[in-house]
Amino acid sequence: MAETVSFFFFAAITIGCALLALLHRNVVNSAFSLLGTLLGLAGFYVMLGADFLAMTQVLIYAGGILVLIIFGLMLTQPDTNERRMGRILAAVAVVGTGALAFWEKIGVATWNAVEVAELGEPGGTVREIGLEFLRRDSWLLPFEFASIVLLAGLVGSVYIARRRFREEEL
Amino acid sequence: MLLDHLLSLITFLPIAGMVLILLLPKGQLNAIRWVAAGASGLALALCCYLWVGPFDPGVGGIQLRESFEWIPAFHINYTLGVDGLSLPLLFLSALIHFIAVFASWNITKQAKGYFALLMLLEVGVNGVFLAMDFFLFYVFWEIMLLPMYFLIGIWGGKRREYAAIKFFLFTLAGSVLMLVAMVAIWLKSGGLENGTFDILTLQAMAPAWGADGTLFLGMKFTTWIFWFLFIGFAIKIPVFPFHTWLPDAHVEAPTPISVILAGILLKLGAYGMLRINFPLAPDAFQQFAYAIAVLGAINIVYGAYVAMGQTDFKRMVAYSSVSHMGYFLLGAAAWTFTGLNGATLQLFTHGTSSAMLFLIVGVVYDRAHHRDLNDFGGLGKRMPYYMGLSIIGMFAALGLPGLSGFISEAMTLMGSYEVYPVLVIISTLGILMTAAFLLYAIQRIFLGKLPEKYENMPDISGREAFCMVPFAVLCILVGILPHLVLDKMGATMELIREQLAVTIGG
Amino acid sequence: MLALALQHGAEAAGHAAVAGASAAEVFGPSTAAWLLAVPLLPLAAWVLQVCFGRFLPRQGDWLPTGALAAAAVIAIWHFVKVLSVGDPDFALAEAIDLPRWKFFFSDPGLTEGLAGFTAGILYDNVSAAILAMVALVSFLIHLFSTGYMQGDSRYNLFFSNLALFSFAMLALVISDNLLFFFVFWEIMGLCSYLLIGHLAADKEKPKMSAAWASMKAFMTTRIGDICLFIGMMMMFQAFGTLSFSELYQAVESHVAGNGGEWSPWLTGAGVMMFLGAVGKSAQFPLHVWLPDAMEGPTPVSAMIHAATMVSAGVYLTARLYLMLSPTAQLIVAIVGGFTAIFAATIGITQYDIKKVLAWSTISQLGYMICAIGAGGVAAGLFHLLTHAFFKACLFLGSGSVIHGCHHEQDMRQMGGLRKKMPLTYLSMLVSTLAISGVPLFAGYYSKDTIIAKTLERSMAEGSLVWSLPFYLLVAAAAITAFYMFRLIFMTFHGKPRAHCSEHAHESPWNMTLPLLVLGAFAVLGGKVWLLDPLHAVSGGQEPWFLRLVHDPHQFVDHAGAHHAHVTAMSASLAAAAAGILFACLFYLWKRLDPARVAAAFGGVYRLVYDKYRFDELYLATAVRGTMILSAFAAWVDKTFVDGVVNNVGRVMRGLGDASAATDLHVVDGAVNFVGEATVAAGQTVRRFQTGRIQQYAYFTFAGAVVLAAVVLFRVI
Amino acid sequence: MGLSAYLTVGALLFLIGLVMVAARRNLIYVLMGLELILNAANLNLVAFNRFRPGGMEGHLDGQIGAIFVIILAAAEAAIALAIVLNVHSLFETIRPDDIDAMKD
Repeated sequence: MAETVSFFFFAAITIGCALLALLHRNVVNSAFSLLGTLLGLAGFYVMLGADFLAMTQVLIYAGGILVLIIFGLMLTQPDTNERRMGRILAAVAVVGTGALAFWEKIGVATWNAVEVAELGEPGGTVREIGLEFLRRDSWLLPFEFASIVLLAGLVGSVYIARRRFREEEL
Repeated sequence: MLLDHLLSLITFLPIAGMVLILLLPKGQLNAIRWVAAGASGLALALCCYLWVGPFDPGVGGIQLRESFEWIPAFHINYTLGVDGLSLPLLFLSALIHFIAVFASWNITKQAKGYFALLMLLEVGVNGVFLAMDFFLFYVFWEIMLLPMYFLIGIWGGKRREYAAIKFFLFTLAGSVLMLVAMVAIWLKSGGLENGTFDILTLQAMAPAWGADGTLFLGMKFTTWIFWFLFIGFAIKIPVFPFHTWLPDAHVEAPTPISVILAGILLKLGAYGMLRINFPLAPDAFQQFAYAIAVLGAINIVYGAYVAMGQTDFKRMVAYSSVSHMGYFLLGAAAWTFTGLNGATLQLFTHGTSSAMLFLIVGVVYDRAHHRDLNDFGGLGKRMPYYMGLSIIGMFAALGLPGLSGFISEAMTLMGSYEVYPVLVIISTLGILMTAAFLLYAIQRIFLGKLPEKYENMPDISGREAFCMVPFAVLCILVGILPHLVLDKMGATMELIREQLAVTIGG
Repeated sequence: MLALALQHGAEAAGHAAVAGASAAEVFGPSTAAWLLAVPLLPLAAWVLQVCFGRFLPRQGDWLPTGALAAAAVIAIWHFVKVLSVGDPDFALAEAIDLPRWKFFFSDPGLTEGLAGFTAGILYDNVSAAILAMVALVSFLIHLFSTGYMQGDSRYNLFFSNLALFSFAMLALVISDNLLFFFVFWEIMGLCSYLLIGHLAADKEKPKMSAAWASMKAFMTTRIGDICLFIGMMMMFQAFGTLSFSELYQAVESHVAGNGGEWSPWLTGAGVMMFLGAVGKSAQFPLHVWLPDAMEGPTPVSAMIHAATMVSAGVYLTARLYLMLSPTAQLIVAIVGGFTAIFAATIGITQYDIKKVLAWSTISQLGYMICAIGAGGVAAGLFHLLTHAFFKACLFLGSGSVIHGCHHEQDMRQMGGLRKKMPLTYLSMLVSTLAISGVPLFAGYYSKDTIIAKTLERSMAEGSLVWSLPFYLLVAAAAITAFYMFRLIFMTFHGKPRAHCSEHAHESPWNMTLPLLVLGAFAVLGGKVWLLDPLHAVSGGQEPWFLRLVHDPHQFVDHAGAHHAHVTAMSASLAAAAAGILFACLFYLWKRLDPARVAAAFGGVYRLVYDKYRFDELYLATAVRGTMILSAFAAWVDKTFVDGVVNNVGRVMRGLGDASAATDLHVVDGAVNFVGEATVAAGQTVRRFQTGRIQQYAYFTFAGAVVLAAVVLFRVI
Repeated sequence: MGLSAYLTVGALLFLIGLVMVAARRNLIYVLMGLELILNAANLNLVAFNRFRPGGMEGHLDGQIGAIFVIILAAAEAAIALAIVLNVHSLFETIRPDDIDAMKD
């Protein structure tokens, strides 16, 4: 019972905030609505026994990416008041029609096909994930690659975003 | 160790050269050139070693085979091998690329990219000659296409883009046809379950396919793949009426690229016919051999006549290539022992003589900056060494006995005569015309009065001579001692002919 | 001749075995090496001369000359050996083991097609005699050139080409198969090209007419060469061999198996191969190149006309004789006979001293060819031999005259040179007597035998057409005597008619010595053979050569032959006498005025003077036709893709572009269409490329929907 | 609540993200839409992992996959924002409709 309640609670937060982000005319407000979505998702993760992931979600998305986005907003000074409901509704219509066309198929494929297994109480996953990442025959190599990707992304973004035309200014 | 992977080494050594060139800074022109020369020279040295050393001319079949799985899901293997058909052509390829590096010495525009592409081209060409897996063959075939496009399109003459696009579209059309045929053959051989791309295995399976009934539009499976492959390779040779890309490409390409194009790229089509096209559709080959021989005769005579009508030196030489490649078609279509050997030798000898002719054109173009035959004259007075080398090259091309062209042409014609007497007699007209236009060219370039503007034209430099002399030596050597080359391929030709047990004509 | 052994069958085989025994004693095991040295010495000289000639003292002219001298010594030495054997059936290959060269594949196991081809040495009486002649005459020409070519801007190259020329001819003579024959035959073509065009690349004043002449020579002879090649292919395909001896055997058994009838294709093959000789020996209708070949320096003319090129054609015809069907023989004889008189008439009208000699050569070659066609192989070869000496002498003599007259070639400018150039005059006079068929001179015997042979054949055949050669040759004999003495009288007699001949001088020793040697042979080469160590050959009734070489066929019995001989002798003597008499009347005693006679003939005279306008005819038809055709082909190639591509192009254009562009550029149309279609497709697709990433997102989504539909609803 | 409930939430999030990418006229929104799409995928991954037949003990591949997605998303966001800054300095706008230099 408590699970159902919390599910709908988080679902409401997630979807609601996402819709708000989509529809709001102010970009800054949209960004903060996105924060709600991300936190709601973290709640889902907790429910699904992924405590480490939930933590990561909060830290990286809510703490990192969102800050980045807001920085981006501040640096680019976009026209903050822009909304074309027509466009959005058209997009919703297109996307929704496309999705609904398959709803039945997808529904049949997912709602009926997957049997809910007898689920045990999930334990903590932090230690386990840590081991998975560092075991040689497991995820070690992708993990290392991921760090390289991050490094490359870091260097790349610094390079791309650096100030141009320094010579001209001088 | 060296022996085990000799063929791979020969194929991929230029890649090492390419990587080195790319690592070098742009300004180090000399280093770039010497790395290119070193890589291709090393490949040539290995080819020479292969020629005299591990290659056993007594064995007809594939030798020094290297094979391992590449994409097992589709039964694609990395298989290399060499036999008497590919060895002379491989050697020719290595030699021509080596010479081409030196012929490119004066290219300074984006030299780094140029030499890197040149090395890549060599990989493609060597790979095509050595690949014994159809898929690998196709991959190398495509590898070769791209550098050529850029080499013509970037370093070419005035209408280089037009020529490059034309070349690209033509060869791409051929590649597509070949791809379709390749996939069809693969599916025929068993597809995903137990299909194969191994050329030898496919050759063994091929005769059974001939029994199949009509596939599509009233033609059998083998007929379809035969014509698909044939057109794919014919474009490269090039066979009339697919030849119009050749003169344009030649005229616009820089000299070393023309040398490679005429010397070795045209041979790829011919090689593909002997290696893949005919053996994989023997019954269709038997059925259409006469048509191919007719195309060969048309190539010989038509090419020679068109060449006679040209005033652009390079265009004339390009059409002479069209004419000379006709001998290959004629000899191959006859499928007699003599004809087949002659046709294959023709590939080799035309490789040497046409490479030389294009170098000759290059020398005079570098000095006069045009190629209009009617504007020259009397150069023999200023450039005696150049004239001597030119005469060797031109007489080798016109089939003078004692030089290489005669041996292959005589063998081709004599071998084909028993099957297609009328066509051979018609083809002899081509010999006459070849002599006519080459002599006419000699006359217009070297003899008579020297125009004043060329009073100070220098004779060929040491580098240019170095490029031409190896070909001249080969022309003379093969002309006098043809068994040096023929011995290497005799056993293979015998085997190829026996395996494809078709009788043509009688 | 080897052929004899085959013709005479078992009896001759036994005879040959006896002769072979003695021949084996005479010829040691090193013979093959010596014989190969004969052509290879000039070849080596050529290589050295090409590479180092210009750095050597005297530009290395002594190198080829010395090599030829050595070759001549070896060839004559072996010829003397052959004479000492004195067997008409002698063939070296039967006497000792000779090396054979497996040319195409060294693997002896491969024998299919050309792979089984081997080359060897053919050394019998004929090749021995001709080898010695060629080597000797070539040497003398080289020697002459050291004087004549002084001051030439490409002196070293001249000698190297001359050496290569000699090599090719010497090697050709001892080739035992058609293929190698053809190889050296063609190399000679190259040499003639280079040497006739020698002055075209001259550094001071290049002569464009020489360039045209050399090209004309090469192309004209090459037409014949290609016919020879076709004939060769026909023989190879039918009999699987190219060796002369095996071909004789094969043809004989083929004809025997056919009930003695010659198949028409065999006639065709024979005629095709003979056409090769027509080209090289400048027979009608491929004679046009030879007079133009006079553009080359005079020693080259001597080389071509006496020792090498044209002799090769006659030699080929002789070697072919046993492969020629009676019909083909008739064709050969008629071509030869017609050429003999045709060229002789032109010779009367020419004024250029070298041109007269050129037409005389064509005419004399006609004699030889005609003789061989009529079955007188020995007679034809005999004339080839004697002609080589006196024609070389005449050419070198004319060279000496030209040299003495400061490169004036027109006989109208000469006259009275007799006193100023006595040695030249003497040798040329002797040669003229020989060529005119005056008794006791070499030419008399050979020409006489030829005419007798044609008469014998016409007696045996009894048909009108077979009697033609005899009358043609007798008439030609008279004309020959006339124009040769005309040449002598105009050049050496009378008074100097121009400045150049007044200041003429005798040539140096290295030019006159060859003249005298050749003149000596012109006198002695016929009946007497002083160099012959054995009286067996030089004595007797018949000329030495006819005792050494026998005809393969005898057409009439002994009495008939005697009758023919007497008739022919009287006819040719009368013809020669008449010719000389008229020459004296016109040019020596001046009783008749040639100009008035020429005027009386008017148009005919001009036609003959213009060489019957064959040059113009060929220029208008063959040459211009080829040029137009090639220009047309080039135009077609540029504007039409014939056949497949044309149609493909049309179809594609029809589909893609209704507004058909001009009819021109259809060739490239197909290609350009592909390009245009690509561009058009690009223009259409380009509308989607708005550059707006959000639209791209829609497209992506649409694509995903389509894909999902495909997967979920199992469309495929 | 079963798997399908979570998947439904994921699907809705995905659709919202898609609309956001497609419809809003601001590059920042596009980026936020992308984040939503990635998160929707993450939710699916974690849910599948949770409802794995046989339990999730010792089998955390879904979660680990999600972690990688987050890592990549972080890198992507950093680079994408850098690009946005660059675009802004070049075009003086970040409205995707106006940035069509690639059109020709």
